[in-house]
Amino acid sequence: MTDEMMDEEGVIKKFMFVNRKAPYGTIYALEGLEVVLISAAFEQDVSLAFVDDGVYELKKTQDTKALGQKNFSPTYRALEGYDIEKLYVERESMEMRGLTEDDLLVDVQVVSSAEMADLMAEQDVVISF
Amino acid sequence: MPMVEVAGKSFEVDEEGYLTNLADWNQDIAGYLAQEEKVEMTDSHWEVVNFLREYYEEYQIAPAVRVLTKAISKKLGADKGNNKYLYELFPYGPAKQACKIAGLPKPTGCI
Amino acid sequence: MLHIVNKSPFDRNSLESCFRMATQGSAVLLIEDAVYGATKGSSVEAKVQGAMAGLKVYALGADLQARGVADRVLDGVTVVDYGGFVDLVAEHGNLQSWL
Amino acid sequence: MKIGILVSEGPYTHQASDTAYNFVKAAIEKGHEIYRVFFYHDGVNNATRLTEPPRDDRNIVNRWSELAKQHNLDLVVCIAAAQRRGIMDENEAKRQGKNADNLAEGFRISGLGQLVEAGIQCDRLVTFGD
Repeated sequence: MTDEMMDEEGVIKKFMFVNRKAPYGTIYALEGLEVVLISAAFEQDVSLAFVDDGVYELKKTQDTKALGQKNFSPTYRALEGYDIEKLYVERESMEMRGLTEDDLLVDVQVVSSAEMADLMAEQDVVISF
Repeated sequence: MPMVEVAGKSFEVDEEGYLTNLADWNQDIAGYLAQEEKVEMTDSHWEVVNFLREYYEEYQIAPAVRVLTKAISKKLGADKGNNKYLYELFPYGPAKQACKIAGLPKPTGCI
Repeated sequence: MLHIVNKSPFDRNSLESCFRMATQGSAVLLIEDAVYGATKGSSVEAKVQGAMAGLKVYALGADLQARGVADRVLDGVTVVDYGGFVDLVAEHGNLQSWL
Repeated sequence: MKIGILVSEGPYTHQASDTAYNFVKAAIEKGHEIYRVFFYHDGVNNATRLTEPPRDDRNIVNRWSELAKQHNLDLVVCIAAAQRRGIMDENEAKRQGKNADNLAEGFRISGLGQLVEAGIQCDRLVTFGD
């Protein structure tokens, strides 16, 4: 949290953050989420894609106590308050991992690979973690 | 790192006076941190500090100011969920001062 | 759209995911370890050949040469240098790196 | 064309920093403007001046510093990622009560907003990582 806000008046671009890494094993999911939170201050058209191991970021009942790492999964539930409401999960990635929508800790839109491809293609900026 | 003793309990703060170990926090320590910031704690201050702690507890982050005002507005009313009100309570900014008093992690200055 | 892949297809699923989520007519540039995917006679050859029906595939020459595989590039794959990489970025409206 | 660069892996372990460097050089040669190079994740390790590779190897850090000097590049290191990994400029070291700093010449430390801003300002944002 900072006291300063920065706006780029007038410019609204479509930003997509593509999450492809599982949490805890590497830092990408956590530091990726930090970028997403900061991006909210710029009032852009932000969407999040969860594909491949990225869908594991949204798995319910994460408990990191024995790991000695911070459990940052509750932060995904804060995204709504940051007006980041476009969360897309690729169905194929989810099913490949034996997960269903009920396993996820936030409301998402489950889309096919083809739909995800179209969503990605229509972005101005795609940043991948 | 400097050690401070408040009400018989000693705890560590960093160079800028932020609580080092978030689990140490209690009301007495909050009172001390507020004093260091020259903030006189009233019920209105406590309301914001407690709100921040609840927010952190639930989401594991300190909210951006914009998000904080919106969330406070929703919970405590629009007369409190605005920058003017929060800056009156915490003249050097709710992010810096209220978070510090609430014992939340030091903002990394990310923007 | 330009998709950039930098992982060996024998190690990670980046290339596979890229193929799954690239729209018809997109360009795919293989760099770093991903250039192994552009070589003849491998177990992914058929998959890459199949993808080339709908996608334009490029590979970075410097990475092919460094790895000793510049002489076995799949037919249909266009080899580019760093300048060509820059041109591809400029020609396509947006891009995604499959890290 | 205005191009922004994101480097998200450390030097030497991964090729990402090399590819990014070669790309930036080629883009400048072609007359494009490199608006900013942003270093994130382990990419912040591109900015430590304590790097000392063997003499017969490239010095990735110095290479960035020199390119920045030649072409007035804006090399930005994410402060949060840098703090985690022990990359500090003089001010930050003072603020954090550390007795050393290690930011190489030509780099500056700033916030993540600089990455988002590069995304907004640039025609293209190219990511190099692992």
